[in-house]
Amino acid sequence: MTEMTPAMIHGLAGIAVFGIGLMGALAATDRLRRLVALKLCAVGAGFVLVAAAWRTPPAAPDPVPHALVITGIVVMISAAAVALAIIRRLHSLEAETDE
Amino acid sequence: MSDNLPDPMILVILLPLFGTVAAFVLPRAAPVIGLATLAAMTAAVVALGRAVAQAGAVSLPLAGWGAPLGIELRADGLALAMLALTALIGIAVGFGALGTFARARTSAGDGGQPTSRQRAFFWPLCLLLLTGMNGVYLGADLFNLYVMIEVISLAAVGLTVLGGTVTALRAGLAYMYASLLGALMMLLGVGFIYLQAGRLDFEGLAGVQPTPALSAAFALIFVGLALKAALFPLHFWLPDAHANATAPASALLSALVVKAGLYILLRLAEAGPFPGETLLKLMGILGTGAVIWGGVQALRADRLKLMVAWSTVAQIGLIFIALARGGADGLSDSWRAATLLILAHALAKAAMFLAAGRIKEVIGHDRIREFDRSPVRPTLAQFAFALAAVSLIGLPPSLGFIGKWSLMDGAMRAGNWHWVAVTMIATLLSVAYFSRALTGFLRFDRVRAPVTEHRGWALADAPPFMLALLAIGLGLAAAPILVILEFGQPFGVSP
Amino acid sequence: MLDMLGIVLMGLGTAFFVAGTVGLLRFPDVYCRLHALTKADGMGLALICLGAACTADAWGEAVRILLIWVFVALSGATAGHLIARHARRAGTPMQEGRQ
Amino acid sequence: MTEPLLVFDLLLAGVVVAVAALTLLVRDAFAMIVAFVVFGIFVAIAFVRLAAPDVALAEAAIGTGVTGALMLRALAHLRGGSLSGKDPAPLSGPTRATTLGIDGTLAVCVTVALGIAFFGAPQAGPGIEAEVAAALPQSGVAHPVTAVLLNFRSYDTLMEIVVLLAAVIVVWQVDRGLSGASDPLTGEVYQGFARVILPVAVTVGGYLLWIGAAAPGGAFQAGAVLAAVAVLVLLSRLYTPAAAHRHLIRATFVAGTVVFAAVALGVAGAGRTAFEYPPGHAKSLILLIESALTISIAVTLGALFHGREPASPLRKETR
Repeated sequence: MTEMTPAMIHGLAGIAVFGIGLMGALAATDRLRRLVALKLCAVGAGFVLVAAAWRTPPAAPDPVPHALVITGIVVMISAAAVALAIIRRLHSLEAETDE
Repeated sequence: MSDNLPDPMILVILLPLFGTVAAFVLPRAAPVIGLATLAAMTAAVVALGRAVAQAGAVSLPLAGWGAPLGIELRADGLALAMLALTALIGIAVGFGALGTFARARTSAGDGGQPTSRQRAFFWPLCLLLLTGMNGVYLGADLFNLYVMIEVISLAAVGLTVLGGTVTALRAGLAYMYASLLGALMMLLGVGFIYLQAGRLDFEGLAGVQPTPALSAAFALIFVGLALKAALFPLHFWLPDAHANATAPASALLSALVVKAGLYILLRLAEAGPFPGETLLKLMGILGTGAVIWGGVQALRADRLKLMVAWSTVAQIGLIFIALARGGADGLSDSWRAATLLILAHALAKAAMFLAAGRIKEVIGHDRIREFDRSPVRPTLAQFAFALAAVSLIGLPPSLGFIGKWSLMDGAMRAGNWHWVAVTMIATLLSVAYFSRALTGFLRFDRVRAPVTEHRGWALADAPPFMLALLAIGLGLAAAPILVILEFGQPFGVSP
Repeated sequence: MLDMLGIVLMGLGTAFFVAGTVGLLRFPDVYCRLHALTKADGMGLALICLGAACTADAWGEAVRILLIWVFVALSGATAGHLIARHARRAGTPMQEGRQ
Repeated sequence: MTEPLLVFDLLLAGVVVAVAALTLLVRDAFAMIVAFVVFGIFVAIAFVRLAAPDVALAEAAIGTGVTGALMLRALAHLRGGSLSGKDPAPLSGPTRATTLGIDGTLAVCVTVALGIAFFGAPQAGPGIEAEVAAALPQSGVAHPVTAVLLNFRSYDTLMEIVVLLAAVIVVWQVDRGLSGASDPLTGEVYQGFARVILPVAVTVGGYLLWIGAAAPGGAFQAGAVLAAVAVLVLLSRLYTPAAAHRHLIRATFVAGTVVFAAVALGVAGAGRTAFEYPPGHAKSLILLIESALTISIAVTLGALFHGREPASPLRKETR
């Protein structure tokens, strides 16, 4: 039987968050909500990496996954910014054509 | 190699990066910077090619640490062929873009961007795309590949929405979301691999025992990359995105970007316990679906660019069938057929999109039904389109023919006759949809006004024509290409 | 001794937080809720920070904890003001009988 | 492992999952973004529990703070300049129950399968912390995460900053600000707050950058704090981007990439590969790169918040 460790608990929570994000990404009709759902997926993936880095104290955690997650966070905000810019621009154009 | 110059492997990646920066900071000089960068990058590819021809597979431990602590770059024949292809297409599309963005067109009232703006932003994005593509070819670390495909996808989204119209923006956003979901699946897969193996370099994957976590990782990465490579039924984003982008952007997207996902799958198959026979069978079935669905949709498409985009879906399916054709033998031989098809498709499709762009520019529309009513004939572009179609259909001696032949030959030898049948169906369908456009080019009887032969040839006609000639002509050079692919023996010694 | 004081202060601070939360849940309109939240949390945080500073091992640590209090108080007050101001401009109604 | 902490972990994980679900379930888009920010804070706490303070800092500052600000900004645009009010009608009609059912089943199946796979994976399993620890003395910095980011896997980090550069290029290309929404209104109190907090935030940013060599912190966290400064400055109108500054701003965007890539190529030769710092110079080179990165990150994130490229008001965009 695997022991209950913080890594196990939060790792499973991360997978649940990824699942929720996946659901949202598939089902959301609204552009902004779909983006938030994708961000949830990213956080879920980050959880799995951080959980992979965890070591039973007093051992220090593996720093490599931490660095990877930081990279992932920056990549995700870049993607989010692009998506938001397209959403804004589309909204302006669609508002113009409606008038 | 001289001791003072950095290794060509890192130059191949960083040169287009410096080009991106320069073209972004100095928008007015962007075309000059872009072409100069392409020339320098090609020189680096040639230098790398010399090294690979001498030493077989070469690798470069960045920052001097080596895997698994650091990141290594690795080049062999397969990577070299893709790098050369990318440089070639980059140059052709670059010259094509000179023509496309030269005229100060007044854009339609649907929010389209002025041409000068398109030109200023095309070059940084194009060079950035090449940075990412080259990084993918040389990457040997899973997380690094994730970052690279994100570089590619942001640049690709930027190119998709370059036209600035509502349709392009909608298609771009759908593409962005699909691509992001694919990348995040890959990221989670990377997390699972780290959990199981504790390292991310390809060499480290070789010895890992298959476990549920590893299966989950490969499943996630496969689905994510299939989404990026637009494998049926995950192709939903592709037709709109590729059909609504400006011509040079479409050429890059269709010829190169979808290949990034395919290439990573190939590399994974080379490195680790992936894919199993079941997954190969699944790839074949999905590929068959893509061939049929893509073919039918291409038959129904009313616009030329949409038809070409749907044909990409079908051709991607064919490449997956090429991977699946060996059955129990895995990819030990199939990778050659798949690579040949990748090369053939890239050349022909880039030619085709550039030609389609020229046709639309000259005639003023790209509705397939009305081609035969136009009094204007963009002859050279139509000829290039036809040549590219010949290669995609797979008539000898084109490169497409060699690829398809290699596919069917291997399938027959493995006794998998059903893949031969599917390839035949694919060929018939492609004949059917391409002939819709080609007959339109050839009929003159429905034109009411006197036919104008053409409005003089432009520089922009040359790139699609050259690419189409290569798509045909390289079929004659298939033997040297296969020799290049064998450098460094990807997938081990051939059986 | 100092530790005991710290624990008592933190307990008191927690009580303020509970009061603030109850106010947030029970009060009728935006302005009242803001009032409860900013007042009670401001006091609660001050007490908790003071308590934590008492239990700190070194002077530097205590100073840092107090700095945290200063910044949170500053930003909390500003955020409260901005929310109220925005609600007022957006025309959010007040509860009957209050001015 | 003590029991109370385990209970805390279970509670925290439950809250994280619940708030994630809430984020997608609330109807109002503003409430969704607020829930998302709350979610981010809880995630940051969970990361701290997993002994990942660097990740927690980055998630709170960049993944939640700046991302939340970007989303609010976009929402204000969609709602015509104000955060309150109705959303535009959804693009397609309400999702049909069958679609929802299929999507839901798919998501649940994937999640359960992944959960089982995760449960069977080795815990506290293999990693390369031993290699990191062995190489740390030669890396030039004492903090392992910074060593990984700026020495061992510096190539990844260069490409990460390239992704950020790609984002700002695409945003400037897309966002032409034809009908730009006005900035959210701020008052005198806010102005005063901005004046007080600006120098402090700049100091904190510098501190985070400096401390990154030895303790949690570094270029990305510092950049995010300075980006918050940029957002403050933009919102309080202490600085309005002017068309004349375009070239300077572009140069700042690329500074991080250029310095990093130039150092990477410059150190190559004499038996060293690209990115391999000469012995003895590692620390100063890393600090140089990190400073450039911090400035680029801060300005880029600020520009992503601002949106369109500053244009001269006289020359109207021809459409």
